[in-house]
Amino acid sequence: MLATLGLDDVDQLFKPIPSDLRAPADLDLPRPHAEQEVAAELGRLAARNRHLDELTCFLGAGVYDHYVPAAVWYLAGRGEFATSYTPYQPEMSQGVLQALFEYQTLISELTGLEVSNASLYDGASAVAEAATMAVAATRRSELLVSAAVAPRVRELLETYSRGLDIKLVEIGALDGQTDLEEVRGKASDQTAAVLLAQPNFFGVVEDVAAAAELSNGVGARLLVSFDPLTAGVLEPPGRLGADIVVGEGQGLGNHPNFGGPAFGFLACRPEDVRRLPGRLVGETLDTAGRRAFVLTLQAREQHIRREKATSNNCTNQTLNAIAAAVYLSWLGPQGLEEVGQLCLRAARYAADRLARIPGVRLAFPEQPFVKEFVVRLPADPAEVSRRMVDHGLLAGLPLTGLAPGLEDGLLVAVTERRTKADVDRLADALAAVLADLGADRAEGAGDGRRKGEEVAR
Amino acid sequence: MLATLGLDDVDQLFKPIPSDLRAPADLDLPRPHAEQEVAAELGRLAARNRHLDELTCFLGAGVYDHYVPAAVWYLAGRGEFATSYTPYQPEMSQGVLQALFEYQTLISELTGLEVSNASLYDGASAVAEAATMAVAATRRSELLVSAAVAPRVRELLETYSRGLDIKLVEIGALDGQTDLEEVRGKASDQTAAVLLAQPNFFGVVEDVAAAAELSNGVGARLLVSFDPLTAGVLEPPGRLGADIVVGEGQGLGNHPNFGGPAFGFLACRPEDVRRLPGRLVGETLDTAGRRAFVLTLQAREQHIRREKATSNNCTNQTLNAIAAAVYLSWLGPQGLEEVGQLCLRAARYAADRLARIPGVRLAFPEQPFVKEFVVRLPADPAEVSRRMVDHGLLAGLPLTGLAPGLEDGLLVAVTERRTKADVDRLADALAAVLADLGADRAEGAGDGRRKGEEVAR
Amino acid sequence: MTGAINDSGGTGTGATGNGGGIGRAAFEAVPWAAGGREGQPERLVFERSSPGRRASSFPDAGALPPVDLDRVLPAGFRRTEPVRLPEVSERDLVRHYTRLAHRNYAVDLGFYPLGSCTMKYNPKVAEAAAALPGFARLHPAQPAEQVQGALELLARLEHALCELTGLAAATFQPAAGAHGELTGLLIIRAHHEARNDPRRRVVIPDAAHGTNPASVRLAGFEVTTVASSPEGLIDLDALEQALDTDVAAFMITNPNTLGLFERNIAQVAKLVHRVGGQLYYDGANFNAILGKARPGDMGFDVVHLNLHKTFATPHGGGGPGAGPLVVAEHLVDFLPAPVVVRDGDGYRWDTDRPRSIGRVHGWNGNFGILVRAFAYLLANGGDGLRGVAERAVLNANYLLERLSSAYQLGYPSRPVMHEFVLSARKQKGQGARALDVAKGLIDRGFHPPTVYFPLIVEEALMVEPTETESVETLDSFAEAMLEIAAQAQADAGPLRQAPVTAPVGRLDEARAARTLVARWHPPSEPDRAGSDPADEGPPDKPTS
Amino acid sequence: MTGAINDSGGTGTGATGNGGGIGRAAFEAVPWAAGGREGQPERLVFERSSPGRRASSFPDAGALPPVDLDRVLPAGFRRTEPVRLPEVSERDLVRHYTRLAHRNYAVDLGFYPLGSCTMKYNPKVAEAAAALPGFARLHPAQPAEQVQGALELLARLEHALCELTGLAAATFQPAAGAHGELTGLLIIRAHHEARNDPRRRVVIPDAAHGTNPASVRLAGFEVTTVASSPEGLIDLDALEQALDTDVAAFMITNPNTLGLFERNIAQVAKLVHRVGGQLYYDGANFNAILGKARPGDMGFDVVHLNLHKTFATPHGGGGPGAGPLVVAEHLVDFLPAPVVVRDGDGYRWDTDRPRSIGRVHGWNGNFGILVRAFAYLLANGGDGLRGVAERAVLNANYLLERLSSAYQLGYPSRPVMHEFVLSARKQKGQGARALDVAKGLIDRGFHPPTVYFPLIVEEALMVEPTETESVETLDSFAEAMLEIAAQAQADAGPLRQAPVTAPVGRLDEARAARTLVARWHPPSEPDRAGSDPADEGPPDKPTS
Ligand SMILES: Cc1ncc(COP(=O)(O)O)c(C=O)c1O
Ligand SMILES: Cc1ncc(COP(=O)(O)O)c(C=O)c1O
Repeated sequence: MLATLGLDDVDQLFKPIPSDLRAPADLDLPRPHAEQEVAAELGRLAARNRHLDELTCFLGAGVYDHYVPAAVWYLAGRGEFATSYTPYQPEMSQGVLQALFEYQTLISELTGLEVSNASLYDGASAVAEAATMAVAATRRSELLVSAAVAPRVRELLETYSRGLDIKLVEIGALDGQTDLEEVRGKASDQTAAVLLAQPNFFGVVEDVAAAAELSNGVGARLLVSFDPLTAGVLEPPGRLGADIVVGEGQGLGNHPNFGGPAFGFLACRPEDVRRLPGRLVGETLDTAGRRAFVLTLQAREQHIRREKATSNNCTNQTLNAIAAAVYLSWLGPQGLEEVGQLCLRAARYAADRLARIPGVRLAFPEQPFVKEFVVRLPADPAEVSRRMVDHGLLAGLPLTGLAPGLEDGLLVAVTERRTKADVDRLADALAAVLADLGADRAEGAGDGRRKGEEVAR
Repeated sequence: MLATLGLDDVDQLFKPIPSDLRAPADLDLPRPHAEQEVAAELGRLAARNRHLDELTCFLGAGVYDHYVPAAVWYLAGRGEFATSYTPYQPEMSQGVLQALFEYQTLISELTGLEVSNASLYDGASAVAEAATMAVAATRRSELLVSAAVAPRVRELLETYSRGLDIKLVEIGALDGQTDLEEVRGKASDQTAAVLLAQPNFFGVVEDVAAAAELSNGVGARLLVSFDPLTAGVLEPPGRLGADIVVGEGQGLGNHPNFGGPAFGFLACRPEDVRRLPGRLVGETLDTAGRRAFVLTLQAREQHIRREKATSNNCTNQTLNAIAAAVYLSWLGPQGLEEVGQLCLRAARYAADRLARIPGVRLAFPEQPFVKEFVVRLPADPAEVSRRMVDHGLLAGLPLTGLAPGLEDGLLVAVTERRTKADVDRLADALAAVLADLGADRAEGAGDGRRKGEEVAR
Repeated sequence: MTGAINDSGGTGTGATGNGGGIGRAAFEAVPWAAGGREGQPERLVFERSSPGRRASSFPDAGALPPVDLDRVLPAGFRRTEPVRLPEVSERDLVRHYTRLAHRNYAVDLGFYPLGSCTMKYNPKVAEAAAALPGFARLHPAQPAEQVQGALELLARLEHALCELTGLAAATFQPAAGAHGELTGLLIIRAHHEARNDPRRRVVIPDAAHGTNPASVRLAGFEVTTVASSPEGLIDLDALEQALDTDVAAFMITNPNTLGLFERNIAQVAKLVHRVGGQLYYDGANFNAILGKARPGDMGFDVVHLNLHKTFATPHGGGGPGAGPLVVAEHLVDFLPAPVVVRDGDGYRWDTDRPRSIGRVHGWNGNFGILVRAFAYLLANGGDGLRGVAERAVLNANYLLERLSSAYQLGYPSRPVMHEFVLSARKQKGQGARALDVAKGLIDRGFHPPTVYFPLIVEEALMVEPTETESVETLDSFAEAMLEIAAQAQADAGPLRQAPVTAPVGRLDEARAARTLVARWHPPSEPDRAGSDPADEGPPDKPTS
Repeated sequence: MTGAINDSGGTGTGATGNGGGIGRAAFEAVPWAAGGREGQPERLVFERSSPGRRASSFPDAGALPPVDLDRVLPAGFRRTEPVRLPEVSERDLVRHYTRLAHRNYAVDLGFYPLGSCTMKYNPKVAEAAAALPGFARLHPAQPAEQVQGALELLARLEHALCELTGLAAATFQPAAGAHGELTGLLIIRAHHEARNDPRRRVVIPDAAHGTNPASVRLAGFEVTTVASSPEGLIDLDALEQALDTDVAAFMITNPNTLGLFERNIAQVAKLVHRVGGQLYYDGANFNAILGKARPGDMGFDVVHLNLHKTFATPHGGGGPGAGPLVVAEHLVDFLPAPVVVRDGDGYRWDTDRPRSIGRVHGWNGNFGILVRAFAYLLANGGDGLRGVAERAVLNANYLLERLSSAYQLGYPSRPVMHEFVLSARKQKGQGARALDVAKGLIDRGFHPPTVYFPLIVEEALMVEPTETESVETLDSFAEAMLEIAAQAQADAGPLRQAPVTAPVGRLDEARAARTLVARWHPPSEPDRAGSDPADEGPPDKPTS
């Protein structure tokens, strides 16, 4: 090849780089490793982590230990999907395009809204994209954000809002639920949108219909960040009046992956489709009149509209979205309902068992929940969680520092993978740990039903 | 569907089964398990085994911890290969057929013989198939079997010989190597074949060329059971005069799998092809004159020749053979040589290190070996191995009861996966274990070079 | 050499641009037209080879003390020339095998009604289980205390197989059905010998699978074949005639290879046992009666099961499978050693089996397949397995009903069980043989049934839909079959040219046998195998 | 419901045998002719649905105490109608997606020279590593002491990226390149604001990728575009004109999107820094200079890397990727919190970062992609990475040499670095636009280059071969390109009809936008989206 180019050293091709800009030869980089050495070193690092096949997981807070069926990555992991890129050439990319078209349909069904894009980075950034859409659609700039939206998501919104012309106004939570009276008070003709999570960060089910009425009343959009795995028991927000529904797709066939890759989804009404961020697949015909699929409405996107694009997304999370499509088709309507019912039953059983432990009580005993809930502990939740690991358990997320007024809170998630025996083990271990800490005799012991106070203001 | 058949209960289709032959309703079988329960239960069982990602493996004896490259099962595990069957319909099975044709070529190269079949059950049964071939080819019935062939293989030959008209005559091993003088003495015009292993059970390299001369001298076939992973350093037996070369293919890209599935290979000279057992793929043309592949010489096989077939094989180990083909193509000629060299160097280093431990000595210090060797221990090898597990090590195979005269022997295998640090850990742990057992002060300590006596008679 | 994953080698070779034609480009290009007359074959991996290129990498041997080869390995033992493995990158490998995969039909792609082979869908949870390091990375010589999970799995699977067959104990050493047959026959031999009553003959029906007679011979017996009755069942008179005290065993499948249940089986067992013979059950067709009836209750003494069929483990392009053997109480002592036994709270290998026939496998059989079978057992449970048999039988009868207008049934008995054998007799008269019907199906996107087996049906088409296929699939297949029948009636010519849409057209099988080329050679070397026209086999070869 | 893996549902529905035509059969059949005019599409998964059929199974909820829904969940909150997910078996699913896979081109199948996207071969050891439960099954909220291996990996990868870029510290939160751009620009904004010097404008070249201006806007800046010089480089005069103290940053790639190295980069840095601006490096083209030159040494302050490009992680049909951001010392405090820091013998998350811009990802970014990138780093090592750049640049120049007789170079400067941009200007005159050349390549079995990008080249064909392709592949591709050029010269008509061998023919993209159908509806329901013809986008859409 060099001969064809009339060269004798490949370095000659680098002559456009001024010699004083050449990299030093002694960069501190690893030596080349043989494949078996790569496998051994990565195996060593992996073995230094305690993972969810070893520890029984009651930790959630947005990423859940739902079951990932064997067929999902058997299929999504195929080289034809995994090693292709954005289907710019549709004639040779019908596999990815059709899978995404099916994905869009499935998300539309789960959210109750007509149009879904083909995935976003994650659930948190999807919220920011939805906010951008709402601001553009209403030409208003105020966003009423429930304090019962996950702190991580609110942090991200804060970051994004630095660049966007968005003013974030916090709405408090009362007894773990967004204070809709406060929404009523603060909503105005400045309000671009109201943002809720369903269920919210504390696991509490929100009254989406009421929130929709309030938002619509002032001409604002209602944005809901929705846990799609609850769609078997909860009415999809889109059917209750939400205008844009987003969410974290991890639970849909994706492993926790230490937080990524998973994907964010976003669905909206047809009216808002021109403001949709990201890729969108549409149906069309080929020259022979056969149905086929293609990226469409690309004039929204950065590669055409550049600084006027609806978002800057290019590479997204397609493969994770395809995995979600496989998962949802695996699930079927009955499966979705069963997952929801199993989570609900197991979570309620867990709440019951835990609340009976001396000193432990539910933070919001009167509120509806479907898979996650907060307990107050008579000892430091972080310390308790640490000790629970010795029992092979990830007990939940300590809320210390995350939710004012819930310093003693532990957020416990219960998925369909958790059996009655797992829950019993959790309760027994918690009782034992608290006894060890001498906390079972603390004030409030036995009073598992005391009404939670206002939190997260 | 029932309506189409004019039935209202599927059980009506079972009426040909007399009612007194119906199975009882209360069979003691598991209840149906949901997929997540299947995964959990299998995960529980798997976790009750100590596997080779946890323990550093110096155990071999026919199944070795060679590195399995990631590409091998990524490819061989594809559904198009894994969920197809014997390529009876070649026009829609070119993938499997071509992969097997390539496999046959690769085995031919490794063994030094022209024709390879498309796999057999395992290395041990391949030896029996080779014996059957030799008996048929020579119309003689005596098989001279080296005592340095693995005991398991000899046991299997014994079993198979009950049905076949084969008389097994054992040839002793002298200083760990087949006693060729004894072969010379026992070979006659009754001898159908002589059987050796290369390297043999003790890891010792045999003189195949000399054995071939002796066999040919009496018109017998020389059968060699060959470790294909040594082909980078050892001359292939076919080139040294062996007539039929068989072996265990596990090391070629297959995981140990607790002994299976892996595969056996068998290669022979063109003269013997009509007696070849199992499937054979040949090249041909299609109607358009394109090169294509097809099962051929099927008149040897059970489905055509029935009781006169060369063997009863039908289902074989195709997928494992395909994995071997991927592995060997991954390896390439340089890789094969490097594996061989790494095993050789690491094994020699290990032998050196171990022989320096007080009380430990090489069983056959004068004999050539390339990846496996026997040490004699000053304590019960099984007890020592058990204690080595506490150091995270599988030290080797205790020979107690397996090889007369080597009751104190431990067979140690060292593959390319073992680093210098692994070997050092083995030696240090062995020294510590022996010290614990008080065996380091035993008789013979320090004399790591004493000449091994005759064994395995 | 270590490391770099990018394309190694080839950097220095100047491309001469030899011939700008489509030929070369087509080789590198992806064959969209995998099907059809324009389809391009995929080169052999050897033809992708380029000197110095490689996929493998290994640690530097320099970390270990050097070895003086001359000192440690006599020159005569040492490799003299490099082995001619292909020199390709990992990229080449992946593309090569991915493209080959695209040229192969499979259950993952569509319907595969290969009679007698039970090509059911293979659930993927079983694959995931078998790949767990706790199973895949176990060494077979690890002592029992390190592998308690594996032994528990074997013990529980054995228990389930005993329940399902109505027998006493099992061995997992046999790697496939035929391997199980040999094992069972050796056990029967040992049984007779232990009673000082050695026997020479094994009786099989004329409809038997080829492995049966072949195994009989390997076990040192002679084969006596009995003809089937006009109904397609065992002819009791013929059987009685064949039986005497030199008969070691009668070996059958039930349902038989016509898909018919031998309803006189109790009578058969009585006849066989009366002369001291053993009754052998070839489990290839066990899918039909899973949980519905048990060979042990019918009087069978020895049963092999094809787990790759009945227990849905993938067939791997021809294997691996697993052919465990289950036997009645009086034969337990003869099972290959070792066997798994309980030991306090755990399990151990019992090696002290003095009457054992000995090993038939180097280790513990195809353990990885057993893991898959156990996963399948758990997933279905007892109720599910019964449902498997019911749906398999329903599917077969439904499909037969849909086809019976156009194709004759080999033997007229109905209902069939899990499969049925059609005859293309009528189509043959119109100019389309069973093979042509099969190739016509390929063009219509289906794997054909087994053809030319069992031998007692002229122009046999043996159809086994299995329980995992939907009514839509059966209907589609039926429509394709009916279309072919109509085509045969109108003009059989196109069927004789089929397939035309598959990756290759019909192959010259005679040529393959006549001028045997069983491996690739570099262009510089002649092919060396050579062959014998007598070996080519009949054109109507059975395919199962 | 639990268990049975066989086909559930559908048993009771009688098949009416509706229409014996080929249509239905073709749906169930495998489309051998995936390519070509006879190719049959694969139905939507919804169209495979059959009531009551399912793949999933769950444990019996009966093991848990029952819950009175009316008591625990107000009726208004509860689902009222079942979600219309498809009802299919696992068999249906597997066949559906396997067939869809056969309708998709990929790096695993062949050459994919999509310019700017660096579609290199993805080594499989990295996939295996990322799938280890010790990585894939980590919860992101597990405390640091439980995930020391993961944190060590992040710390070591960060160190390597700092070495390679010549910068100080990194964040792994950005999930892709564009995400990194936004993060970097927000940091630049924070930097200026912290100095009480807020600025409004970011300058980019006219050849910039679309994500650059889009990110600039999202970060709250205005875009100022500067035209490239006739050489295809930054026009220093134009740049100087655009720069003032309202400029927050100048954002470029180097080599630029024409594949040319900006040799005046030191000068550029000086100009930008003189006005207090920050220099942003879009790492999409980092593959060209990996280990050969470092953005930090050139004066860049902020760099995002596209690990899915440069570090060979698979592109997943559009993602996921990873776009870590590396910054100079003076910007470290602004990185998104938390960051991994050493802590004694181990590592911990540092959350106490008062000047941080805050999170840009819900958790730790696309960790699984980082595992793959780390595996790639180890495999290649420092030497290997340098070799990557060298071979990438050699491949590009070699391929350019082979094509330059038939296609014009967009800008005449040579040597190019890792990619080059041709113009199909000449072919357009003959009747074949860049798009037609691209479609002609599909028929010849190759993925086309990026077309219509960068915007400053008329009829652009942007070719990036990457280092992982062999000379044989480059030659094959060149021959296909030359054949197309010859075809255009002779008669461009067939190219305008291309592709004819792909799974589908050329698509009506305008129709898709005009009558937006963005999801499937049951036949009984009308499509509800509707659309606006203005949204359809230009026919010469950039593809990268
Ligand atoms: C009836 C019958 N018996 C025996 C066998 C042999 O089983 P295997 O292929 O597992 O050796 C088969 C398999 O094809 C068969 O169909
Ligand atoms: C030059 C350039 N910049 C930025 C990007 C955006 O990167 P990503 O797709 O990872 O968001 C791309 C990717 O296509 C690119 O080519």
